[in-house]
Amino acid sequence: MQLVLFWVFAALMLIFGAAVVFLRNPVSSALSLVMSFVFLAALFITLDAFFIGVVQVLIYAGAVMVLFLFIIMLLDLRTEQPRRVNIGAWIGGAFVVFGFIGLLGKVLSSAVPFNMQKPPISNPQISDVSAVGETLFRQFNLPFQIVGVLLLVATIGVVVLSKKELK
Amino acid sequence: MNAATAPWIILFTPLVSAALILFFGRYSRKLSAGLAIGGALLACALSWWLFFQPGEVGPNQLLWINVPDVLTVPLGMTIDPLSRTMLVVVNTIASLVFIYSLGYMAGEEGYWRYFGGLALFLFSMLGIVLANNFVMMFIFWELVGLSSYILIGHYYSRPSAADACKQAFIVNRLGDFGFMIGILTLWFATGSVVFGEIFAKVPLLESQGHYLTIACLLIFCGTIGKSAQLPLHVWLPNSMEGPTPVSSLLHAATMVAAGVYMLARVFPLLVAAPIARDFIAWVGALTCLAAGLMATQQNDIKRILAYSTISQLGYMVLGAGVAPGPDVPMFHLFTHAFFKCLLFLCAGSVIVALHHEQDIWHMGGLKSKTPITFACLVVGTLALSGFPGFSGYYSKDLIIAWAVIEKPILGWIAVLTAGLTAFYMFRLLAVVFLGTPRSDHARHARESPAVMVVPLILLAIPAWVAGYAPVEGFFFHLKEPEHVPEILHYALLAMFVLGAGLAILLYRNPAKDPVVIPLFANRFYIDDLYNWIVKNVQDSLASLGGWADRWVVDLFVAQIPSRFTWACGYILRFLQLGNIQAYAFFFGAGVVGLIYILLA
Amino acid sequence: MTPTLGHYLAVSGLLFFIGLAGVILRRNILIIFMCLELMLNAANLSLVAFSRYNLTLAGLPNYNGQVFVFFVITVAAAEVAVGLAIIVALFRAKRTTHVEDLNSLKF
Amino acid sequence: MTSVPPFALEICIVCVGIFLLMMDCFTKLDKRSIGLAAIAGLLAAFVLSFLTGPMPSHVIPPSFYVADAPALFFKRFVLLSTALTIALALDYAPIYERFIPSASPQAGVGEFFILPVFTCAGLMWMVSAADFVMIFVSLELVTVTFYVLVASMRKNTGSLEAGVKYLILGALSTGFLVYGITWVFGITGQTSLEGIRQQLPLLTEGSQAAVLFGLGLVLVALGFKVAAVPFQFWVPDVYQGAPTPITAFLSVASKAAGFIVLLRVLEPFFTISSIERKLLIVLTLLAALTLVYGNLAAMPQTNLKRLLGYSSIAHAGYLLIGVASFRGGPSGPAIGFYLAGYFLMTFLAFLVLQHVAMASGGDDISDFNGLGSRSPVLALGMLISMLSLAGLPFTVGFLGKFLIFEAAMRSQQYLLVAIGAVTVASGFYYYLKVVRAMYWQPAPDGASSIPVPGSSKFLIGVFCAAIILLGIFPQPLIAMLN
Amino acid sequence: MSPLFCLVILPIAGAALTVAGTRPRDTAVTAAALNFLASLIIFGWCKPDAGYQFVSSFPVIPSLGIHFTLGADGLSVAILLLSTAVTLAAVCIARTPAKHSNWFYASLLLISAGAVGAFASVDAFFFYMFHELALIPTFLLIGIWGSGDRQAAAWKVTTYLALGSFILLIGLIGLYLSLPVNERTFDMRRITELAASGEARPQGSVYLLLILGFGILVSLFPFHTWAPQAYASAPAPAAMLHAGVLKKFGLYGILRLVTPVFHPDVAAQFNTLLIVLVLGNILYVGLVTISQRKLDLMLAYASVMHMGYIFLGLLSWKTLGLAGAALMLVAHGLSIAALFALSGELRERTGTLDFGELGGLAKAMPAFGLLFGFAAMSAVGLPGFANFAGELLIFFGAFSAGAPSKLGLNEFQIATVVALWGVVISTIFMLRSYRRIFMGPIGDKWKALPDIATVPRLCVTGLLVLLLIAGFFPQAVLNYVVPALMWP
Repeated sequence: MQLVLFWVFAALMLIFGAAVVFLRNPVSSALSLVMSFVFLAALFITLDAFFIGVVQVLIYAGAVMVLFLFIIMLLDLRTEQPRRVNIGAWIGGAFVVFGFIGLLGKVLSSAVPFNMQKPPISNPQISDVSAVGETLFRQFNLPFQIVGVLLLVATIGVVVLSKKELK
Repeated sequence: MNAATAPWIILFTPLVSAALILFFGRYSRKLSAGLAIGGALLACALSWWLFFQPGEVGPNQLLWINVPDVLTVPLGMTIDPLSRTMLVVVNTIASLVFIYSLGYMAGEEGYWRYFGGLALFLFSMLGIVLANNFVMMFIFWELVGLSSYILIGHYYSRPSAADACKQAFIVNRLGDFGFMIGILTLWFATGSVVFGEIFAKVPLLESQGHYLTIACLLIFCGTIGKSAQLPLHVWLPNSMEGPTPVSSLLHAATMVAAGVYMLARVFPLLVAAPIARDFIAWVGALTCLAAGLMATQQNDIKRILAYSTISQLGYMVLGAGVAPGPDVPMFHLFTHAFFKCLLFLCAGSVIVALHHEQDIWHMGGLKSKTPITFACLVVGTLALSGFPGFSGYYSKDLIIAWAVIEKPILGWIAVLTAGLTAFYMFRLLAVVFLGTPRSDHARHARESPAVMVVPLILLAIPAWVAGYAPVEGFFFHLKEPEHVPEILHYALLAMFVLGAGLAILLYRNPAKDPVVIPLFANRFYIDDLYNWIVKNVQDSLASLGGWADRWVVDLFVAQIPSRFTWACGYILRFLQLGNIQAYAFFFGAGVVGLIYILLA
Repeated sequence: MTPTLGHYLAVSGLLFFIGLAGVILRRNILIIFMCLELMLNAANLSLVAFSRYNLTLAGLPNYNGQVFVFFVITVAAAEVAVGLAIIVALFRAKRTTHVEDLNSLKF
Repeated sequence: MTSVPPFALEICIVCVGIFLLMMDCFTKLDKRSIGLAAIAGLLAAFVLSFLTGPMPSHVIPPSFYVADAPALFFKRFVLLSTALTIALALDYAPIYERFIPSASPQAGVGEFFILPVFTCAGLMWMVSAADFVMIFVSLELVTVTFYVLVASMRKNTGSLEAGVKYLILGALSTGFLVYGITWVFGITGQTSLEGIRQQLPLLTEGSQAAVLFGLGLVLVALGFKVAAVPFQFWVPDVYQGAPTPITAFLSVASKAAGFIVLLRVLEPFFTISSIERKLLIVLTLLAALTLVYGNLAAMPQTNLKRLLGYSSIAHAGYLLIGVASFRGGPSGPAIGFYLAGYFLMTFLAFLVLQHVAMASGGDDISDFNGLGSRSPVLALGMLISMLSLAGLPFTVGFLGKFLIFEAAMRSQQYLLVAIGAVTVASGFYYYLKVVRAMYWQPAPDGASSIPVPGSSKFLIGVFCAAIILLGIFPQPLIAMLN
Repeated sequence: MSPLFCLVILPIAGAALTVAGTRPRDTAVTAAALNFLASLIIFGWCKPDAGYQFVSSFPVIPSLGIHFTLGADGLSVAILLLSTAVTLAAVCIARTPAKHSNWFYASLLLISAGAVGAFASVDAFFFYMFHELALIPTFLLIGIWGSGDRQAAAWKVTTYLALGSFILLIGLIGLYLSLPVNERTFDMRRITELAASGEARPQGSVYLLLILGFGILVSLFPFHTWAPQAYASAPAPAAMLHAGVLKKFGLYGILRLVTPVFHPDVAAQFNTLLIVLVLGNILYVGLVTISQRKLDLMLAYASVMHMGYIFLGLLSWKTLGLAGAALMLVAHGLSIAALFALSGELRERTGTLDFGELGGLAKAMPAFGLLFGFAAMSAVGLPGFANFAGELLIFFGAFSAGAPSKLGLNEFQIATVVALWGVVISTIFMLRSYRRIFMGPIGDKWKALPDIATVPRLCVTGLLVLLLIAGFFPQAVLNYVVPALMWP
């Protein structure tokens, strides 16, 4: 059952992911991206990472994608005109991607634990939200603070970069 | 002053004169001449004084270079009969020539240069005479070359003089090349450069096969260059571009004889190397003959004498090759110095009388116009031709006699050359002094001033009498050869009569040379061969080298690497396409490559 | 049957490569940016899979990995914000979002 | 004597940043005073850094944050370079202002002074980071601020283009970094470097390969940061397009932080001989490529800013020689010294470049023609900077190279030494091109002398003196690094 | 504080002052003159057989064994005297250029400072550093005030020398690393001691690196092509300083860091190769010199050629050869400086150095011709000049070097014979040039040339007098030099 679900979600995620790359219309790409992320969130949930799954949907599908769409609308981007196919880019891209796949395949096949079945969690009652929270606020407190600064900087940056007329 | 310090004063007086002339001579002609002549006279007086000091003079040296245990080069004096005699000869003749120069050079520019050069020459020549070791001798050997260069190039504005002085120096250096190797080989075997110490090790050297022979031959190279032996004789005739007194002093009487003096100095080595001596004798005899042949067809009065000098030097070298002791060639050197100097000064007198005309075919009939010069020239000619009773007769016949005994072929070559000598000298005499004048200058010639004539007369006396037994006994201890074939004396006399008669007959009064032998006139084409080699071999090689330095060496060690680097950079920068996708691709490719290597 | 760790990693790897391919192939900066998000999320999937499969000694998932995912998402969001701002500024200045129009700086 | 905990420095800097933001927002002060305040704050923190005590371990676990001597050294390094960046920016402000769409004079300039302060905080965290999460987060803080700074001259298409290029490639490298960290974490179960060090010896061969895969990706990301070939492509373009002070900042502080992180990350992996062997190959290759590419491609350049970009790659190459020379003993001090020297000479170069560019309107090498007579001070500064970059003795650049090559010889990295020798010679060529322009070439017609403010003269003097003094008496700096 | 410090600091201070804006020529001449005086005093003060004197040391990087150590023994003071003398002559002879005159004099002084500092250093690291100090002044001098194809020449010499000295640096590091770990130092005294006691055994590769590095700096064939171009283009004082003084750095370095340090067997492996290169210098470059048609190029090639002799002396590994090399090093410095000074003067006067255009100049400029003749004769190696004594010792040293060979002559002896032929070659080109420039009929346009002015005349005379003194009394120099070569 889990395997079936996994395959379904994974396949859809990859298909939508591929769609991002192959669709010409930016809006379709953006929407495919959302869909891909939704199925990614589903995969997270199959891995018992409920909190991350939820966050994924909230942040990506909810915030980031809206942002993307806003920008697409704002810039009034049309369907990309099919320019001449850049054969070099395609060959190069294929070379890089397949090279990479080969390497990853090698790692996957050579490394032992990859055929490992999912081990049962010793105490399924523990809420992963609280566990993640514990880890985040206790152990990873400093990075958390830094991320705060990062967000502040990003905010300033966005203002600096996109305000029409700085006052 | 004692016998130990005198040679130092003799040696350095001319140097001091030269230095003073260099600094102050420009301001006064009299000062230049005075300094040079004064120095020469002082040296002359001292050498006569030294000549009469009896006995051996002990170690008498300074250390010039001293690297302990490895090399010691002293500046030391050898005072022995050989050097005493030579000192006297050199200084006496030099003094006379210096004085003669006063007249000859009157009115010439570069007075200080001339007298400075003469003083420097005297210094160098005395250094050779006095040296007690090879390196010191080599030093002065080279300095003699320098002074010769300066003096030959006195009329440097004349291209021929400028070329001649250059050639003289370079050819001498060629000889020195071998000389230096010879010194090195001797030092390598004996660990010393001092004559006495090397002679003491002759037995050791003899035991090493041909080592000594080779060393002697290399040393002999110095003589070949300095004494203008075949095949390095070419510079001497050209050196006649210098003022005539220079030719007489350097290129006839003293400097060129240095090579013979050196052979005499190293005689103990030569004695131990018979093969080398044979070679030396052969070179001497061949030079003697060849130069005599060349002399018969020359038209420049000084060149005739120059070839005659070469020929006589050949005799001396032959003497060094065949005689049992160094005194035999030295005796000829001694007499030759006087009569050849005399001849040159006579020639100079003629040249001055004819307003610097040197072609004998523009002369003629001078007998009555310059009688003293004519008389002196006759004395010189007879001495040179070996006419009995004149000095040359004694010294030359001695060498020929030894040669006939030791190496009959060479001996008879020498006899033949004696005839040639008579021929070309009488040719000169006849063309210049007999017959009728062939040019205006010759018609209006007058005898030279006293300052020139007096030295002529003074030199004529030793030229005549220097060979007489008392004089000879005073300076030398000669060993007369035994078992000389009777026929030799008659042969020599016959050769003289034949040569002189033929010359008078042929040249009594022709307008131009009745005998034309291009081979002799062109000096066996040896000069042309050298010119060809210099032009086509050396200069072509040099041009090739110059080309290669730029287009091969520089190309490979500088141009190509730098251009290649630059080109690589130029190409590499085009990877920076400016296109994000390209960058992303390169980035990805880099990642793949990096991981691939990591996992490999 | 449950999916193994290998499955997850392979899928995540594929997603990563899809993203990478998009970056190399697409010309629209916005899309390239989306593809970059794909790559980040692919990494996230691996992270979560690793954290789930390599339990801690206590038998719980390794929450460090999930926390890292959290950070990645946050940082990605910030990056998207700034990136989109730059793209907007670019569009305002040059009226284009095509990478090929950005080639004044080269060689 | 009371001492402050090391982490207080970053807190301090963030506070300064926030304070400056408030100042910018709520006061009508001249914006220059913001810049001056920022410099004051940074210098105060710099002074404070000499009062730091040992790290109290109960606040932040040492597996996250280390405050050892190199970390402290680089914190100071970063603080000073940020202060200098802002000093440069103060001079650059008039140009900057022209290229931002501002409604009122000086609007938007404040952020130009404030953002580097936050970058500085990120860099300081970066040099102390001992955990992949820390590394990731602090590195992103730095990168994101740089995106903004590089692209901030919005009316200048060059700046925007540079910003976009930096953004896309930076994000791409972030993707690789995350993916790489994922794998390292996945195999070892650890994010802290200390934890990874403990786990590494326990790995099977297969999982070692997986760790290497991850490590390789992390290397890629760090290679991007330090401009190692083939991840350097952004460098020339971004350097050329970005505002000059930011270029200087990028080339100095960002690179330095990248290198210390690189050293920290690699260090645990060197303990495993099989991994070490492979890393050696990869690092050697990276160093060789970087040296060759940076030096050679710099030779035909005509734009000085771009040239300095390539030069930055070239210097990354020399630094990578140091990184690859770990076998003969620690090469960290050599790298640290080199970076310190690089800091001095690069800032000096940009300082002069900025003045010349502002006066002549371009930053081509030909704009330096006749500088020797137009402004002897600037020319002297540039001369010393170029000589030091080229590695001439009696400059700090030479000693840096010497130490690096000494380390390389000690580690028997003969290939790199050989390549280094050749590239040093080519380095002479392109650095001297600038010298040639300044002294050989005549000034263009009508070029007037360039006025230099007193503060810049002072800075040039200080830098020249420091370059030469440290080139003769490097001991204080070396002592600080050991 | 060592008195040598003042020797090093004077030209640097002078340079700083000229750049700062004092009257450049006066400052430079004063600094050079003071320095010459100082070195004279030090020369008199030095006790030749007492090893290094005036030593003062300041730790620079103690952890790496680098100290700023100044010190001098007989060899150093002799070369220091050469350097300051040539500097004084060069600065005096220089003509103040219109452009950047302060930089011009500062560059000259900096070259001198580099050379002096190198020769006064006991620490190999600073020895190296000081030499490099001169690189950029050379670049500027040739590039700004040079003649002919100055730009190409400046680039070439700079990159070439940069490369060469970098190879040298690597060699030095290799030498340093070949010392025992806890004894690593750049102190030349200590390195020599360690090598003598057998504790340090530097390898052939290090030897090759050092020889190659030093060799490039002294224009060893085939790495000589930078030199002719550079010297031909450089302004006369720069050529004097570079060819006369700075180039001696490489040879001095070999005397200090190679011959006392490496075991003869290590060196012997490369003898054949190096001898071939040296003969390339003497024979091949000699031939190339003959083919030159311009005085400056000819002199430049001649100086390259003469490096071959010195190298031969060094390779002989014999006290005699080394002493000869040291003597020749001083002599060549003086004579080539005099020659370049005169050729520079000639260029100033006539505007050309082409043999084809010149001729008979001795008529118009007798003193000039005389001085040139003297200098040319010294370069030819005529007795009386120190060059002769140097060459002589080199020949003796080389002839006795190497292992005995079955063929009768070993490679060194063959090399000596060939090198002696080089003497003939150098005679040919020197006399040819003298013939073409000063002899023969004088051209109309040269008839009014004024003779050499007083200052250059005095400068060149001074150099020649030094040459003559050393030539007449070579033992005076050898007394200084030889103890320094007698390493333990």
